[in-house]
Amino acid sequence: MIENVYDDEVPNVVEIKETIIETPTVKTFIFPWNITDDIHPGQFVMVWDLHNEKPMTISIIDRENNLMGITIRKAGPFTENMYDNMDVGDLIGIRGPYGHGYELDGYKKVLAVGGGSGIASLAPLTSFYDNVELISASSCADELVFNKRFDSDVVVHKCTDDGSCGFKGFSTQLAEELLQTGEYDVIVGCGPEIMSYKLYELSIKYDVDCQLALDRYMKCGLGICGQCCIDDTGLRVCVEGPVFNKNQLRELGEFGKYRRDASGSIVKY
Amino acid sequence: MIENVYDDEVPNVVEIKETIIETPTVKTFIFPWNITDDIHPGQFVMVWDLHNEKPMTISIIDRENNLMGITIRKAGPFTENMYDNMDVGDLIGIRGPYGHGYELDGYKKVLAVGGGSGIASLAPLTSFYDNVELISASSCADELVFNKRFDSDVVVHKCTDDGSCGFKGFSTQLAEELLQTGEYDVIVGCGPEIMSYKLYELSIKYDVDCQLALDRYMKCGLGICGQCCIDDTGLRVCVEGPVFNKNQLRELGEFGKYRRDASGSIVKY
Amino acid sequence: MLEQEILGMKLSNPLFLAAGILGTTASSMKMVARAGAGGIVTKSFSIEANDGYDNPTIVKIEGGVINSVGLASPGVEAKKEELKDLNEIRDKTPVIASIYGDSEEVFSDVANQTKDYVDAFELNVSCPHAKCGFGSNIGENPELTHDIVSSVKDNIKDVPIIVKLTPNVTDITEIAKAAEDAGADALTLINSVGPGLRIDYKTARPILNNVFGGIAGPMIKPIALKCVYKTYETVDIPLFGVGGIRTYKDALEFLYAGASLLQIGTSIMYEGPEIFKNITHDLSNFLEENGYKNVEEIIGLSHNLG
Amino acid sequence: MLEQEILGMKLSNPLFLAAGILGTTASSMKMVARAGAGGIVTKSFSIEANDGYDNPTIVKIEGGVINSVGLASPGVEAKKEELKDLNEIRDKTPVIASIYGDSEEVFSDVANQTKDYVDAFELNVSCPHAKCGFGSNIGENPELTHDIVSSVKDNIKDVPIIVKLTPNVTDITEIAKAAEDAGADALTLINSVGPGLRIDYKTARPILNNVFGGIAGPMIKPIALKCVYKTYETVDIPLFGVGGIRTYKDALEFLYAGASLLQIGTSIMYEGPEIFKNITHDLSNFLEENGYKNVEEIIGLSHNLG
Repeated sequence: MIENVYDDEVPNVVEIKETIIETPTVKTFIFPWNITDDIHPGQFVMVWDLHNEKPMTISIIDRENNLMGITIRKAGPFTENMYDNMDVGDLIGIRGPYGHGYELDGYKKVLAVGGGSGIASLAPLTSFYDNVELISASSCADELVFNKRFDSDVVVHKCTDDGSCGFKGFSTQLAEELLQTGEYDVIVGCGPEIMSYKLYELSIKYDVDCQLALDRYMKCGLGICGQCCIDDTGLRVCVEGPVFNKNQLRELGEFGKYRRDASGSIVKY
Repeated sequence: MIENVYDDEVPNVVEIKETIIETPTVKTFIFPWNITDDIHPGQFVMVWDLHNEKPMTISIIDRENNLMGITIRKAGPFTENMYDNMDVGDLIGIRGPYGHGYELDGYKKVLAVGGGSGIASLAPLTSFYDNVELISASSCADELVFNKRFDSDVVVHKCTDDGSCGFKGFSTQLAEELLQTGEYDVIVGCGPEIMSYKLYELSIKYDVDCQLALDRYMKCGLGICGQCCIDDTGLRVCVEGPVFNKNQLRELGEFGKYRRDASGSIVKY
Repeated sequence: MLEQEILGMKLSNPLFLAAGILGTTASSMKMVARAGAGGIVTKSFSIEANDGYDNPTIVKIEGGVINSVGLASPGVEAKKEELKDLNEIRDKTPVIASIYGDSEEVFSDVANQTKDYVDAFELNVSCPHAKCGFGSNIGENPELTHDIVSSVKDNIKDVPIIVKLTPNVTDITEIAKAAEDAGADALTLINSVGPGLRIDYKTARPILNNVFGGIAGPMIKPIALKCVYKTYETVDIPLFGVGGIRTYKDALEFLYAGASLLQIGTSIMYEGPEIFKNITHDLSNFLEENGYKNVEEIIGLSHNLG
Repeated sequence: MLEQEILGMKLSNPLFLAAGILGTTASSMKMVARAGAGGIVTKSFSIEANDGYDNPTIVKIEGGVINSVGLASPGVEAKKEELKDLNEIRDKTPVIASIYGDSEEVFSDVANQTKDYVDAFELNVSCPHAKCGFGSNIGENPELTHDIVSSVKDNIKDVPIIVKLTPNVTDITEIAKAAEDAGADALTLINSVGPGLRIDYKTARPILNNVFGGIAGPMIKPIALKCVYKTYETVDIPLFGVGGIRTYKDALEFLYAGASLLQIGTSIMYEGPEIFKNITHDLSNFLEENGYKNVEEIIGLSHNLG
């Protein structure tokens, strides 16, 4: 039983303190937030632009300065408006964090694979764990996110479809090469579901653990609207997820195959 | 600001564990209660007999056994029903404790004057403070309350109107005799308002401090219905009282003169 | 910053004591005035003295209270004395008399007997725990509401008439419009909600002696805000917002929704009478920090956003 | 201890999943069945797929949530597939389909297309955030309610029809009676309250995209209990009680007030789906400790006290 039955949890409207244009389609927003001990990489917040509201993974958890960040990719009217029109001094409403993040205690070496803006979900891991190596993948050099963010002691394998920066090819190809070394005992990932599903398959093939962040249409973020429930187990992406472990993924029949839209109708990948 | 805005505070229905016939008109009821550190002599509870509800001063605060007691005098249908019909195993609803009790820290010697069942309010003082002497007064020996309750190390001056037990005369006469010794630096009391007002006058005459428990018609016990507000300051008997100190009493123009009934109409003493 | 002049009342701040909370005696209302209230609404009274229901009449529940005091009040004769005693505070703290009745005549009679001692009347046509014929029996019905308000307006020329409405109707704006059409000078939104019911889980016995009771306190705020917002778009007269105001943030929500004035009741249970000074202080600070010159600038602001 | 047979459903316990919570997909409903629900009510659906309103649609507030999902749902074709997928649980966990529409024809059409896959229908004539013509536009009106229920009863002979009512009317018993007279086999009380409004205190902007939203959760319990208690004294058909049930004590209050069956929704937010097992466990213990042989003994008990 939880204690805060009666807490008000309407969006907390905050002023954007800093923005970073990461790529021509990706932008980071940083805002003040009380970073409590229970905020963990892989969790998300509901972001209200004072009109619409969408779930966004947390990309910056800055305990020292009490700042939080989100990193969005232009993918529709909401994110296009945020990219094009929202800047320092503008107000956004944040509620959360919600959901269940990555749990990497006890692993020897973690391979974290971020496809495009999926790296946003993984980046905070590097300040919570010291055994994480990243793959940051995108279509081309211009679209690589967080190029300048990581300390020199963080291992980042860059990867582009066209080879314009780092490994040439898909992130999953690079991941497989690295897994073949046998150094990693868990693979975590966030990105397009086709990538995530391939990572899941790799985790089976190379017999390593696996934790993947999934993305589903969300309304409440509170575990009750049912919009983000995943077949076949009915697990809620907003509560039991967004990061699922290998045992859970094995039961998710819809993973890699389909999702549901705002009405709850099935949309195939 | 208080924390428990959202607490449910409906009556807690408890089973009467023990009853004591104190006198032909006075009876004590003992029931299980979580005795927390904030429960203090002089406070009251709202007692629900599953039909009506009345404020009753707490007469037993038993931390060791987690028991609470109330002591009622037959004075109307509610108390008559409790006296005649309620016994061990019956259920009553309790909410509270409410109000502000006696504060006796820092005094050298306390004279506590209880008229009739008013001693109920004072009796718990003897387990909270070791500098309290009691006057227990009633019309006659049969009506003296708590005759067997107090340890031998508690000084109890008995007093009856007809002299059938102890001092013969009014409690206020005995109180004045004792005050004349100059041993006491505060007088506290609970009983008929005519007695209380006389004690207040004595406290002025003998220049000692004074804390008196007043009784007014109550509905909520929560400080909002306004039924127990006292002229001229509008202090709430259920929150700032029922025990008022000398500075407060000085401002209570209605003290000793009148009270208000269930409608809020003035009833003169 | 918080000053307004509304219905001829010069107000230092918009926070009135709500009807039904404290407000029986002059001394309790003076105490609230000293605590910083901008104005006072008395507890409702009528011609005759009324003991109300037996206890339990008010019990604290999750998020507020449930209450069936049943319009306990001294009759108009006794109340007149209390009102006279309030004259000394009225220049700084206007006093509104909340009155109730079961007919046009009773409302007008009570108003006539007390009109020299008050700055306005608030007609309680919305008490959810009044006996049959009183309270929400009137305010649930647009025609009855119209008739009562018209009649009082005809009889009382020089004192503003405010009508307090119940939220427990299918469409509050219909009643609001009826009251405005009948000449109401302002509306108070909302009286308590429900009514509601609580039952003891051990004995199956309803806790209130009257079984049902109106719900008040923080939990009714979203309902009150809805009523204010919708009514603001329906009528042109000023609105008092009441229902669960406990902090300056709550006050802001009501002002944005369209309330010009506010009333505070149940939250005195949590915060004490000093709630008036606290909210006044916090509200002034907020307005200043956000570059507003007067509270009037934010009244109804939610209706004018893109 | 908790078994009942009502409307032809053999129930292991009286705790149903309420409409609108989870209930979109078969897998989410199976998950709730595994968590111990005695029965399932699906999220409401109609003929066509409906995206509902834009976010924010559900926000947690003090004492519950405010919600204007707007009847988001896949159309009946897609829903039929989800319902078929539930067949495997129906022997142990009956499934009630919540359906909505804006006409007698739509209700009957949706019911006809799905009646082979459900144990009962719950007609949602009470959603407070439906678009015009749907939801509480019907349930606020006794004649409309009567017409819809009669028509569905005429068309659907062999599946029980439950009607879910809105509390946001002047007198819910009037609507309840209309539904009973039209042939309803049971009633569900209550749909969400208000609707309510919350406004951001910094920007003056209503938080919900649809401005208003129904209030659900623990704070509406006293209102729901009042509706159940009053309706129990008005009609003879079984009642589902819903509104703020979070513990076995809440469940007891509803049973005492007269609900034969219960629904749980918002409290899953606080307690998780395991709330069904927890309440079932605590309720059984309470009944046993207090010498009851079956839950039926306490249904309506508050009405039979001295």
